[in-house]
Amino acid sequence: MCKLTRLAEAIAGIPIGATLMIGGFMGVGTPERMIDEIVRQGTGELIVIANDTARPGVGIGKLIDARLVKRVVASHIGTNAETQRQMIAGDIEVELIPQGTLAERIRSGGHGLGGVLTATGVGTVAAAGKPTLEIDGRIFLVERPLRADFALVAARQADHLGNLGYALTARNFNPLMAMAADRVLAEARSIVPTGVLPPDAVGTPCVVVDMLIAVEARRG
Amino acid sequence: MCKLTRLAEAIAGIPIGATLMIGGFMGVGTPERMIDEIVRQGTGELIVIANDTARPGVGIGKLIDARLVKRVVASHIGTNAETQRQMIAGDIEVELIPQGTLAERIRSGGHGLGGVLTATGVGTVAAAGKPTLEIDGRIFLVERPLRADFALVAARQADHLGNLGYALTARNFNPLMAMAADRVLAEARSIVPTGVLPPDAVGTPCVVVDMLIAVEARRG
Amino acid sequence: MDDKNLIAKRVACELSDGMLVNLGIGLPTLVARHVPADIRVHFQSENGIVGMDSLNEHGLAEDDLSDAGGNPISAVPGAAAFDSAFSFGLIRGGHLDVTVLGGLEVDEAGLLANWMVPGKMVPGMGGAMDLVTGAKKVIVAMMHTAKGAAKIVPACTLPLTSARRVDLIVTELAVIEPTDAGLVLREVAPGVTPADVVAATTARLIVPDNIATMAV
Amino acid sequence: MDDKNLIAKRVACELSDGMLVNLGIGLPTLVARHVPADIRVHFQSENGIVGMDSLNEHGLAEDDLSDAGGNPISAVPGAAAFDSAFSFGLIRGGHLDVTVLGGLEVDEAGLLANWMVPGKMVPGMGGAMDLVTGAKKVIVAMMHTAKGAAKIVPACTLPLTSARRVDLIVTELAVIEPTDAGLVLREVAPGVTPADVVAATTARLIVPDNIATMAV
Repeated sequence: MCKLTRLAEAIAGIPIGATLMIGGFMGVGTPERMIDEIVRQGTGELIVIANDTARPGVGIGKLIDARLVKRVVASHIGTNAETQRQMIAGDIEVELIPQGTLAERIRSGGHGLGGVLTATGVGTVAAAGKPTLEIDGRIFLVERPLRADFALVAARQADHLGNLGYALTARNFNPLMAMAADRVLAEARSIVPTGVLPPDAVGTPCVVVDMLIAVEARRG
Repeated sequence: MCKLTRLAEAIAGIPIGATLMIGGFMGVGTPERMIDEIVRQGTGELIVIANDTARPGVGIGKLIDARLVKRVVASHIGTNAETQRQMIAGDIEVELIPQGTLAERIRSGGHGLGGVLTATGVGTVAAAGKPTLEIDGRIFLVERPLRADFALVAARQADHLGNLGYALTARNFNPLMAMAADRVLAEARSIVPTGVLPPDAVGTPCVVVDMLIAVEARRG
Repeated sequence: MDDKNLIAKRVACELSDGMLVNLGIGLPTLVARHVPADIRVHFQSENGIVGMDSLNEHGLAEDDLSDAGGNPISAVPGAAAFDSAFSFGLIRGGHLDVTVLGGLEVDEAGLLANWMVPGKMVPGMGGAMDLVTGAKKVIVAMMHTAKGAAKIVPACTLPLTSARRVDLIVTELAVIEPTDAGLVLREVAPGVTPADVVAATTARLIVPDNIATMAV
Repeated sequence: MDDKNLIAKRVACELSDGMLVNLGIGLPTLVARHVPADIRVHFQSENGIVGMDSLNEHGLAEDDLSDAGGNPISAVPGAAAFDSAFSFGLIRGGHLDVTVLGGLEVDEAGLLANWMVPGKMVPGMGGAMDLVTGAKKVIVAMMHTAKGAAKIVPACTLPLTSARRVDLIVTELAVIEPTDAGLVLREVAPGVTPADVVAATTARLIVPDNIATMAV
């Protein structure tokens, strides 16, 4: 089963209005090629679940610049004045979630758990409308699992089967999101033959990856 | 802060009746040197949280053989007839937990979550006495976090700071347990200078490891 | 072909290219031998690997690589290793296409009991409860009877593994599909009649007019 | 020494050998410069690393290694990288010894507001809510006032970061400890009197007889 897909074809499969999880943290570990192609194809009204919207012109910021996003679910948008501008203008809806809760809600969606019990946010506006549970005398919020139609993830290396290996802080939300979407699209800086990536270096096993974006030839 | 500790001294710090999480799966990835030393010191009435009790003479089975365990919390004991014998004789108490729930309860204890919401066990004897929560029309058990006084973990490699790197299926419960105990004792097949283990190969960061068992000299 | 390999071969027909599959210990492990050569199936061992393979050469056993029974295994190129929480995330999160497990009893509601016999055998559920609750497709692969006693029964007398109905039961006599209406006899083994299957089964079986012969 | 480095140097006195420490962006990052040479502190960046270091040489920036602000960093030998769920497991699970954060307001109950100004600035809480709720010790490092207005106030007017009381407030004027009884003035900066601190604070301050001078 070959998962290798041309960039344009992979992105063409994303409908207008789709919910996307996009890996990366301030543009580090973000699937830039897929984002550029979404901008090129102009797929709009997207719901984006991501840690942040980076900065204008960087990573997810490019989707914001192109006005392709109608709703953002993130832990912060403070580094992107354009996101804030569109939010204040009422053009984009923003839901803010504490970063650890966001990570755990995505993990929960990908791991088949009913949600997350966290003390983070108790007694703050982040608790508004959320059920709580008392366990051993301590109050926890019941935070729901998050899933998406598509996860767009970036890896340092992939192998021909679609196993993904991450590097340093470019890992961040990528392996969590790769578990939590109906379709998982991965791009990697390099694609190596199967067997080159040792089993302990695989951060996302190939079985959850649906499409691996083909590398453009540089030679010849 | 040097964490290197002689085996006998590290184990001498475990009091009678302590609750221990012990890594490994059927003896694979189990800290054998620490187990042998507990047997030598005869530290008894232990509560052991582990996936299984392996087989007589193997891994955690050695603690069972030596009658040092009063209570086992595990996902199965079917491979160890001695555990079953002691259980039937009323000498050892056994609590059985579905393997995925056990893993997640330990993770929850180590990650500061209030517990786990899982559908596993609903409608079975594993649900007895446990609260449930309905989320989106589906019933989940509320499973409590697990923690221990000590975690005894085994790694393939450690570095001088106490960072741990695991290999293949010897990983199993080790990195989860290393987060979920008041004191974490680690043994490794080899201890390498700091910097030899690359950041992406560290499964447990040194900051959660309290003691690293010294390697016995083989030369000289 | 012996009974157990017949069962395994029939189960293998349910697998297709790219699937993630978990085989329980005992009979289900035989399924790996019967996977058609033209498809690639990824076998998970719940102790922490996708891409497990059997170890056929002596002298290559590695202390840190084993199956869920603790026995040495090999790994295919492209295997991936991970901890127990992630392993059950694959199982619970809907990423596991097929789990094949043994059974002590399956009942008319399609419910499985396979982890304990009160007062006799209390091995523990291991990963079975997560596997049956979480896998996309649950196949029970077992001998049709145990010492002459039916294992496909009106209602399980043993503690259940899950409240989730299994998807297929494959025995040396038949292929049976649990449905909303009850247990439907889909196929019989070569040389076996529907009446033979009904006679070896205490559960009510729905016997359609057209019953195929197992393609094994 | 400028005000901000004075604050950072005083905060650094709270650190000891082997601690895991998370520094918020802005002023708190200065703390790393003032760690005594004879101790080793492990700095976490919540985007996924323990063992972060500042990158002081041009030409060594690596695309896949950054701090929580997205800026290139370096890593010390013995650093460890991990995903965001694990990173917040360290924070939420009680493994983080100290978090140092900036503040917009701290009140008499020791509660912190530092993530939004309704109608004006809605950057999002990022990791702040997890950090304040989960860290063993929470230190607020901030200028005592903002454009002349007190930041240590009777009750926060801005949305809270957590219901958990912070452990220490360090400003360019004073070190203040929130306690059950209220905010206690522990130290004043060199050349600053308790009366100066009280004058710059709208919260009620408990002023003991013996107040030390910051050892900076």
